[in-house]
Amino acid sequence: MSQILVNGLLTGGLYALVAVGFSLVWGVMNVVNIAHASYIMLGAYITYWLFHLYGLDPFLSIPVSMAALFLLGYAVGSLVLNRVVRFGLVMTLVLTFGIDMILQNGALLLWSADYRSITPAYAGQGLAAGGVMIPYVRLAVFVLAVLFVALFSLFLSRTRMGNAIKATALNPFAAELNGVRIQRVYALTYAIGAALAAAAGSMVSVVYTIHPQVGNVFLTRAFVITVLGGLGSIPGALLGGVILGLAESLATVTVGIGWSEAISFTLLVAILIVRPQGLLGKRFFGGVG
Amino acid sequence: MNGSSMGRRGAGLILGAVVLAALVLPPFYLSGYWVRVITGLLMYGALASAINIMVGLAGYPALGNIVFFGTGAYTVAVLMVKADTPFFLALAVAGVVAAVYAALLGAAVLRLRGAYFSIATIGINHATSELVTNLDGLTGGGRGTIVPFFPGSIEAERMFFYFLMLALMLLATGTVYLISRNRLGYGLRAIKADEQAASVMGVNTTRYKVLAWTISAGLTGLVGGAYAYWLAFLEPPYVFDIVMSVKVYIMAILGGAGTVIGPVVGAFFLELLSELIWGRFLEAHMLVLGIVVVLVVLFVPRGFVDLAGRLARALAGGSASRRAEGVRSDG
Amino acid sequence: MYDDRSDPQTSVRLTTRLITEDGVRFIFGPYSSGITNATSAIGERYRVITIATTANAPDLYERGYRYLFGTLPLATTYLHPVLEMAAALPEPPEKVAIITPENLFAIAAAEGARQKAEELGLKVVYFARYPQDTTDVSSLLSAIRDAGADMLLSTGFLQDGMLIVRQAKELRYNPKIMGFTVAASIPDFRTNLGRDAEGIMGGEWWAPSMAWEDDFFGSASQYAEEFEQRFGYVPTYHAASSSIGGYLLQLAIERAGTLDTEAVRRELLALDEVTMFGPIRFSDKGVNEASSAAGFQIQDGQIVLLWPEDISEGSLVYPKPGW
Amino acid sequence: MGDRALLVGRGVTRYFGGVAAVTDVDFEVREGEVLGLIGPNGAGKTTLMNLISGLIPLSKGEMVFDGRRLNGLGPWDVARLGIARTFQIVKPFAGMTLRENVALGAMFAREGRGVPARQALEVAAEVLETVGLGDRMNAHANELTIALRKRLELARALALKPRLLLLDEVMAGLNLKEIERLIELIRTINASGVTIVVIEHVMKAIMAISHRIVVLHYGRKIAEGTPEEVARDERVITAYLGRRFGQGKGA
Repeated sequence: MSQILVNGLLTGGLYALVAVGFSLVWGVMNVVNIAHASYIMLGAYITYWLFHLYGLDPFLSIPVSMAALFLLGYAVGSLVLNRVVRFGLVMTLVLTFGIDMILQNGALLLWSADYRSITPAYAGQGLAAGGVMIPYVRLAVFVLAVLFVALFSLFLSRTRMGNAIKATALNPFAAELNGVRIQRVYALTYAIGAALAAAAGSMVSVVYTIHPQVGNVFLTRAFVITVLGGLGSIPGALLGGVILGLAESLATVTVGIGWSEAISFTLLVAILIVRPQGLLGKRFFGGVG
Repeated sequence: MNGSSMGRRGAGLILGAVVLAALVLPPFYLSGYWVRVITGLLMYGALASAINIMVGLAGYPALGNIVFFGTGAYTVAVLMVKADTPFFLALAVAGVVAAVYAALLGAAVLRLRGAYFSIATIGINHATSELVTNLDGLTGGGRGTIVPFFPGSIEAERMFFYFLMLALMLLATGTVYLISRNRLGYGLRAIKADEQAASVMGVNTTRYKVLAWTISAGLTGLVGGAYAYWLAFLEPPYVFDIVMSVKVYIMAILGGAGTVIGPVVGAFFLELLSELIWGRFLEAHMLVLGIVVVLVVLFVPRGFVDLAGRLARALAGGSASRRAEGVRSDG
Repeated sequence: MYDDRSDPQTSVRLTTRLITEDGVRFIFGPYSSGITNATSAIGERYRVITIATTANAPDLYERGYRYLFGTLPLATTYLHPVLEMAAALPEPPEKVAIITPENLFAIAAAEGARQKAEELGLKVVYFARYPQDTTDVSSLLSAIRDAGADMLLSTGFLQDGMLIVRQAKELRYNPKIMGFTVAASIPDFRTNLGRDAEGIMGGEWWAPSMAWEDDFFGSASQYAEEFEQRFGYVPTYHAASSSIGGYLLQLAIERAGTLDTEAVRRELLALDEVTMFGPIRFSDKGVNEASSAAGFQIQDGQIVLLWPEDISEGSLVYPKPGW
Repeated sequence: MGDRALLVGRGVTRYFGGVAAVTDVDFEVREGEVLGLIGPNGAGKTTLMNLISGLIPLSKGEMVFDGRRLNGLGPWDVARLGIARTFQIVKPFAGMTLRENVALGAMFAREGRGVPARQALEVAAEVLETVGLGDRMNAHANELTIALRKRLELARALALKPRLLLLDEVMAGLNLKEIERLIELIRTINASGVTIVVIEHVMKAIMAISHRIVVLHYGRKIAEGTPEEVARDERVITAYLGRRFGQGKGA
């Protein structure tokens, strides 16, 4: 049983990192960013190719994938998304769905549907503690994921840019009156969201098998976690990630693994109805009538 | 009624006759492949019209509406396979089951607005798909389920499904037309514009929203049921397919959400384009479709009907009054 | 030949196009049992023979179709050689766990394995289906380990197969036998997993090292060499099965002396051949009932055929080496 | 104007997450009168109006309209009983012509016996005529000036054929001339037998049209009476101008 809990916890850490960028973009820009799935996938491929072509350790390639996706995110945010944000959430949702189709199918053409994986020397090694196995890689992923989430939280509260992002999230009009350049904040927020997705993707590539659609499963998790934790809430994403990881893990041994997705999506709908601001979050946008 | 509107009515009748002929004649002249392609267009036209009731009229982005397609499809499959139900009876039940499902969900889910509602519908679709997968004793689960064949010759089958889908499309589009001329349509448009204002004007917003979703779901369920019989084989991912759902949504937007004919135009356009793209770019088909989606959002966010209206006004010069053609949409 | 994007709507439309626009009389089915289910229905209606070369879920052949032929034995028998090998051991494993993704073909193989295991007196202590796109089976494996299973069979595909091996290693779960269906025979499985693939067993419909041969292709290994020269990679059973499907159709047409569907169908049913793909004889339902899967183990990164005993190229490493 | 109470509120209270926006307010609206509702910003005027029109439920207390309890009714039920309202920030239905905007009210009018769409459009034309928008029936709301939008809002409410009309700051943002014309219109409407409750910041206007006035402060009713009585009330002066000033004047 304790093994089940450890599994769930370790998975939950990664889920949290997957969700935090998604939650940020939704909370600040009011954009449900379907392309998040592709950014995770691209992060994973960058790490894969750096490992395979240059032998770069997957954990060391995280900054590279983050930087690359930051640039891509900034470009998409400023050139495409900013033009459509005012049309409202549903239009941007459809738009990012289109972007996601382009990136995923582009990756399919470039790299084929082949399954690929990274196996560094330390893969599969682990720590045995009282009959519970803690694989090093997954532990590292967990620690890094939590660290990223914490650093990001500091960035939001301690830097000028972070404060501008928060102000924009709370009230874009007021922020604009106070001299915040909304368009720039949006582009940056989107870029940061993409970079966080890339970090998650790099870690996904060490733990899982990668292919052009690898991001989709994580996107559905990000949905559930964001709703669970509250839009734009960073502690919420962390808590939501861990809760979902544990819930899935427990569902596997109780009702059967087949039901775990049905359960998490029923949970999603139920939380939306009962507590749309999430467990920890404030409601930034929309909500209940 | 003055002379010019009589003239317009006459022109409308002629146009209607031409359109009707264009819809009825194809299966008698085209090959099996093209009949199948057009049957597919009609199916998408019906789905786009059905989602239009929610998206275009009520302004509720039911992005996961495909859940009723899957529900309808599986209702027909289970009834025909497990209970030897005749097809049309099963189809009717499929429409009812989907409608009732929406009515039950609606009371709770329609309290959500905008993206929250969208995401709830996506979640419902996913949860329902998983449920169908897990109820494998009834549905065959991940193994899928085989629906009995249409009993009759190939030609009869071709005609049957062509006219079945045509009938469903006309039913769906006709429903949108009727709704938009009626109190329900006005009420829904008021809800779309401002729900609070609508409610103090006497519109029972809760009932109207649930009613709209029930009708939309019922129509979508009927189309799903017909699809099950047409394809003769179902797996949950095929009929609870979120990509298909978004495609239908885009069709409605592209043609003009809220207009009567726009979504059908959008459906025909996108499906035909899809067919053509597919022929030219075997590998990159989905990629090109993604580009189309992005371009639509960037450049035609209010749809073709709105675009055509604006073009017509521009051509007619500034003197043309801003008259609504049919039911106007407003983002 | 059209690319169907693995979507049933498109597959069905293309099948119709082949038949009604291009006048095709014989069709080689698409990849995967699910889609074949949909396209063969079209073939059946138009009385066009479909030769399914990679689709062998039993459901396909239980519909009473007249024009559907499958070159592979039924998927239910996929893991039989692994189970037979296990049962023949002096100290066989005691408890078996079987897991399968939600997929027509995979479930058929898993159900077939469960039945066979029970016939052979092996106790199935765990049986589960998991979502096809799962990303985490660690808790599933923990539960299997807790159930005390010392033999793990999975009918997953490449992605989930690799995930199972990696996470079993992370958890230090060491069953005496680990057996896979299609995943283990795909070269990427071995190249991606490296040493972790050692000792993993599997069922295999065909391999270049098999001793089968015929007049047209020569031996299985000759076929494989020629194939590799032309396409640049070593053929798996998918390729060989497709080649043999074409060959059989050609034979049947030659013997019928006409392209008439009914005549060709009669000749296909009458076939009783030994080919480089093994023996082939179609049952009334259109299934190849003459052949069966071979059992193998991955040893030093190579597939070593071990079962049935008369084709054995080596000896079984048992229990599977620990992580 | 009679003395019969058309709408009665007893102990009307509304909390928002523990904070009281309206506390224990008793009030009555008499048949045929124009009742002014005033108070500083945040006094709870609009909340009270939202409570009457059923947009938000009561936390405590009850309201009775012409013998029928309003508690638990949806805003549409309230509207169909004959209570119409306008919003402080106008809410025209985008995408509809003025005529369609107004027709909507007729369609869902009193007692739910609204008329079919075609007939409602006829009614709408008449109503638009009475508010002076008869010549712009096919225009869209976003083409109107703010003053005309307020008139549209009023026309829409009138199409419901209300017995009680709630007007939430219909004069805000208008110039003097426009205000005068609107006052004239409100008087005409009142003269036709419609009881009216007005929230207004333009003091001159509210003093001019109201028969009686209720003053709210921090969610409580602090005064009630004719415009003259209220204007002399010390608590009202304190509330509007600050404690010291009020006390000083009283002393």
